[in-house]
Amino acid sequence: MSINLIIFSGLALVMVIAALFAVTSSKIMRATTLLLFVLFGTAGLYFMLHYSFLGAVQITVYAGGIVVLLIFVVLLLGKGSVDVTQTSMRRYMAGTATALTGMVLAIYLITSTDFAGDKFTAEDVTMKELGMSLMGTEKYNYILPFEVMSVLLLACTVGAILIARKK
Amino acid sequence: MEQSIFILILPLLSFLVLALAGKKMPHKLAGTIGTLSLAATAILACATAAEYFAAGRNGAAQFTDIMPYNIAWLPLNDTLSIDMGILLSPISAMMLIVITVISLMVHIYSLGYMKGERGFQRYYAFLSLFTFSMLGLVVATNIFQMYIFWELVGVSSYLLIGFYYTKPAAIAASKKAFIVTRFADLFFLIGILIYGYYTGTFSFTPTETAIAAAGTVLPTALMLMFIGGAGKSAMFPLHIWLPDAMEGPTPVSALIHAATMVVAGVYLVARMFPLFVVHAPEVLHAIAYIGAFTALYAAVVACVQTDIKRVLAFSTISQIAFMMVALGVCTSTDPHEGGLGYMASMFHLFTHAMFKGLLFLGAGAIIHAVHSNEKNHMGGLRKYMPITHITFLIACLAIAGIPPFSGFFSKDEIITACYGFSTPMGLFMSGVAAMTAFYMFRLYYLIFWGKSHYAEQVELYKAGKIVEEPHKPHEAPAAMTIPLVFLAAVTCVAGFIPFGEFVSSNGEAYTIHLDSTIAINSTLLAIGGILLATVMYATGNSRITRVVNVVMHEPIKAAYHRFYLDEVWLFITKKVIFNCISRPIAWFDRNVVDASLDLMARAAQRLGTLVRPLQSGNIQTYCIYFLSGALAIMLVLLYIY
Amino acid sequence: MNMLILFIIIPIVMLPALWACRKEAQVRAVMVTGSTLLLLLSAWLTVDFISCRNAGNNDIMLYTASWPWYEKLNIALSVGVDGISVAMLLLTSVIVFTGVFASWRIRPMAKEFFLWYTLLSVGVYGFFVSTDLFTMFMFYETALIPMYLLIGVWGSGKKEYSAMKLTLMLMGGSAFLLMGILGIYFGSGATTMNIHEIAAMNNIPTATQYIFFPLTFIGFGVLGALFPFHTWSPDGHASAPTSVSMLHAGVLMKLGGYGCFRIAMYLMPQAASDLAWIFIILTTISVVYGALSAISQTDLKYINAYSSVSHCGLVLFAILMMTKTACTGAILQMLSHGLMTALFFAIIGMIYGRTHTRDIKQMRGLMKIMPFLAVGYVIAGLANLGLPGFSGFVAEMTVFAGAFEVNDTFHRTVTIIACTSIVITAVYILRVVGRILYGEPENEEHKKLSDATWDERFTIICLVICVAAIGIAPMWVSSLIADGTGNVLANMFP
Amino acid sequence: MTIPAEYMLILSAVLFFIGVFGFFTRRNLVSLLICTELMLNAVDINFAVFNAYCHPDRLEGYIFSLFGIGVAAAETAVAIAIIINVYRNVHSIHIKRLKNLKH
Repeated sequence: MSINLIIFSGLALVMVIAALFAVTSSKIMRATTLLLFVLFGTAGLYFMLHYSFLGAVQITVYAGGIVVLLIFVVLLLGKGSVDVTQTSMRRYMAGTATALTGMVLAIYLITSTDFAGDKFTAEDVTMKELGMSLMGTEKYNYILPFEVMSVLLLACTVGAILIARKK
Repeated sequence: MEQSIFILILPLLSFLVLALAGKKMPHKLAGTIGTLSLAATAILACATAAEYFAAGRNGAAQFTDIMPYNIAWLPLNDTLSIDMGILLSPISAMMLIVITVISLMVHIYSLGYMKGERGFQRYYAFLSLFTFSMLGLVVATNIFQMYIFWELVGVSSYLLIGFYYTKPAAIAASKKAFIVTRFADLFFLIGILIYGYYTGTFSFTPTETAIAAAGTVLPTALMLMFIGGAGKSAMFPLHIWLPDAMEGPTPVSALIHAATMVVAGVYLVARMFPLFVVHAPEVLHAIAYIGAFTALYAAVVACVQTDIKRVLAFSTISQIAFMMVALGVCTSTDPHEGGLGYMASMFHLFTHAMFKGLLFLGAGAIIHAVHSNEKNHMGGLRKYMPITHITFLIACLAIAGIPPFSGFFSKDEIITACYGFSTPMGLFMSGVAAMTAFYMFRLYYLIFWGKSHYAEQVELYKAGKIVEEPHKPHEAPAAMTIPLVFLAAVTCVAGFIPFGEFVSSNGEAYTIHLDSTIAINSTLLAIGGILLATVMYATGNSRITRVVNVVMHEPIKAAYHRFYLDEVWLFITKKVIFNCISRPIAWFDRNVVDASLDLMARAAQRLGTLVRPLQSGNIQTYCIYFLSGALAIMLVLLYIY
Repeated sequence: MNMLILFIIIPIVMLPALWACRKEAQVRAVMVTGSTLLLLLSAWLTVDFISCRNAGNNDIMLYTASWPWYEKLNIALSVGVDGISVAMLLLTSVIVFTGVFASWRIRPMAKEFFLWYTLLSVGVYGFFVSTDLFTMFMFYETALIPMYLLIGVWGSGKKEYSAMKLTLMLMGGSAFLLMGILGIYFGSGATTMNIHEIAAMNNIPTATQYIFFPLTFIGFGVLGALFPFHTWSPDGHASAPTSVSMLHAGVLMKLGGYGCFRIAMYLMPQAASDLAWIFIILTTISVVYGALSAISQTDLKYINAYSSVSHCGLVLFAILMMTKTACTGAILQMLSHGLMTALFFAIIGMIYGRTHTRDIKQMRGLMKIMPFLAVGYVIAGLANLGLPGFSGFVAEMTVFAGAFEVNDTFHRTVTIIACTSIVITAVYILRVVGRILYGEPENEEHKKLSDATWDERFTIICLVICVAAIGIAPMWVSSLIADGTGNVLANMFP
Repeated sequence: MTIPAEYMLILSAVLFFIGVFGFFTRRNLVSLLICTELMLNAVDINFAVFNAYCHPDRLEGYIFSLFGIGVAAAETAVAIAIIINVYRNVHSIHIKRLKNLKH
């Protein structure tokens, strides 16, 4: 058992347990905090893939931005944010059944499929390479999505302000 | 003959004017318009008839039919079309005179009778409409035109019977009259359709080939047509509407339900007479038997009625039946060889129109005077109403068949014709004629003789038994007496008209000659009937009457209720048709036909309710469905590949 | 410019005009102008058509034109008229025109009412001028849909139920119809949608006809109140507002008869002659059954609705007899029934607007209170029971005479059974007349009511004139129609 | 020694379906948002993994993950704005109360 596998197992365990508690906890604050663990775990995975920039973005945007926002809103809403009512048993069962079926199906598919190749090289993507790819205009360059993304973010900002604004 | 079109146009115009603008007119003006136009029509009709008869006979010494107008009104197919036109023939010329004269008299009479009535203008409008339709009926060039005007006559009769539309009895009577005759007309229509289909024409006189083509169907068609005629002419058992029709104003009864419309059936048979007598003699004889029975039945019922108009109504039924019998007993078109009945029937139609019109108008005058139809409110009126009394007496004598009044001559011809057919028929009709004399004089005595109801009332009033001062009967105004006198005069002299010269079964001149045996016999019988009536009723409540009333209690009661035919009619219409057919059908429609469709709708709705929870609006549920669906599809795909 | 297309354009132009209106007076002005134009147009069309015929133009259809629409499916907007369509267009114009006056004081939302009303008339006009299966169907649907809103919004009583029922049943009918139309189209080789071209080819296999003739006939028959698919009619008519009842019973139900004749019978003659007996039995039942049901109804509109079932049954009955006279009679009956029943519904609506009841047991002596309406009712009644001098008589007689031309026991028997309806009609008409118009007024409230207003009088007078005109001088309209029916039948049985 | 791609994918699948499960069963808008984040996160992992294991010479998956994170951020911002607004109007963020949009 290599060290990588051990780290991965540890991360996976933490993520799954945190995720499970996050979706079942009746306290939102707790759920949000647990979500943070999942997000960190994900960042860890990215690092393991040697996608360090992605991992960094994951931590800054998700952990630094989104979770903070969530916590902020949970605090803002106070009591209203408590999940008071219990879900009906039927829905619980249906949800579990569907999720489990889906999971089993997905795992079955993943294990039974032979992916095209296992060319993992453990090389970091350089910032220059990434920057060229994001800003380039040739094939496999993504200036247009990048710009669309920026517009989307702008729209979101404006929209969020507009929606949350007091009448 | 071209002027003949105005005979139709004038009454129609007068109807339109009165119907559209009548409401704004003063009564006098409306009455004048109606009467004047009718007077003009009468003059034209007489002139036309005179011209027609003056034009003389053709080479075969027969009057020919003249058709001054005939247009294709509604083409049906290549061969058949409904025509409209004017046909002049001896009988239509005769009918023109009868209708216009009686109608004119009724118009004049109504000026007095209907004075001040609400709806006076409407009344005159309807009268004009009726006259128009009746004239159209008699001048019809073909059977379908006749049917068209037949219906119009029916509706004007309906409107006039229901003239007092606030009176429930009048409403019921008008409805009944229309529906019963309409029912009969259904057969008439089917008869016409059969006739038209097989002979290829609606004409009264189809060609020999057409008749041959129709073959055995022709008698059926003619029988069906006769049923239509029986409805209008109140033959048993379709007569039930006529007595009730007396709910209309009395002049209307005189015009429509005594003199003109009710003889339409007779006229119809006479119109089709050549076909009947040659191709369907058995139908003709059936008509004779139906007529004979009706005559007897009506006479019996007339003997016990207390409402004077009803007595007259039943006497009308009886007299029309006489005409039918006269037509029915014909065996050939030759008046000398068994075709006498045709002439006799038409003659009787003519004289009957006059004296029955007179009787009704007289009755109207009486009702006008005493404000009641019931015999109990009359009696002893001869002192108060001399003119009415005399004219009424003349009419009674005429209808009873006492020479020299017109009824004697025509009825005598009928009875001669009956004897020519068979002796039992002759004897039977003589008997009915005697009954006629009896019930008419019963009526006469009850009205004009006996103890005065007014006098009784006055006594009671003086004794303080009744509060209201009785209304004194008075003679009718001039507008009413003039028609009475005129018609009485006609009744006196009409018997001497050489009627056979104008109308006979084959169009040739026929000289009326009285068979002295029959004449004397029937006169004696009539006098016998009158004497019996005198004994029983002249002095009011005689002993014989009382005895008869006691002995014959049950039959009299049955006859008074017209042998319960009206109850049967009511039972059939109200109970059977309404409750046993119409109601169940309506129920069936709502609860079976409609319900089955509703059931389908409800089933669809149920189905909708079943799947409705799927569409709860809950996004989470949708997500579950969505994912489950996607998973299911994936599983299926996995299973397949 | 084709004259016929104007029949579609004028109402379509009226729609935005109505939309733009702000005041009720403007709405009325638009409606009166538009419907008057249509009336004049159809009058002119009639005159022009007759003069064309007199000039010796013997084409089956006059004023034909065709604009391709969707060429892959051979769909075109083809128009053309023969005597039958001309008569129907005239009828439609009269009813639309008088309907405007009958709903002169409609409240609330007069503008919206007239918008739907005009849309409805677009459908009806379009249906009568088209000669293309698809466009006919399209216009047919256009005519049906507004009915739902017109009844559902402006109706009375159980209006939602009735509107839903009516729409569902008629839509069910059009589902059949659509199948029938597709069957005809593909059965004839899918080369054209034009009914005359299909008829001329006459190549639909008999087996196909056996399937699609009943479908098409029932599809149209639902609208023509064919037993047992007539039950929408009493409820629908009872709930509909006056002018909608008029238009619906007067014109829309005629779409059924017209379609049965023009599409079902014309295009599938073999099946029509072989299967006619089934439908003859159904229509005979309609005729007698409708009349008998009417006797025991107590709601004025129900009585008239059942009477319509009876009379429209007679239309289909006559069509199925397949003789020229009977078919002419059928079209005459459509014309006559359209006018009469519109008159009836107009008057009933006016009476209802005053007394707020249609129960005949609660009304009495209306003749004294509102003589004009009462006289109108009597006239309508007399016309309905087939009094000579009114259109009903002419139509019925032509139908019966035509039906009698078929010489076999079955046809004879059903004809005689159908004939009995004229007696039954008299019974229910006179029952109502005697019950509500005659007698002394009993209800104190009713005594205060007023007689007809000028617009109501105008409506009634217009319709009475039309009914009487056909009744008094039937030859011109009869020959106009006979021209069309003759051609159709000649094509069916060459 | 590298971890097999399958392990990573299985982990992401598990995370994803945990998110799905949560999305089905939670009744609170914020919780739902958290579940959505979980699912998005799982998707991002998949992109990255496929990129790394199948086409390490290209950057589609990488960039897509990057954008995915960006979109998630945007989505969260808007969602939270909506939640706040909803709360302000109905004083609850419980989805049972949020029925006004249906009609």
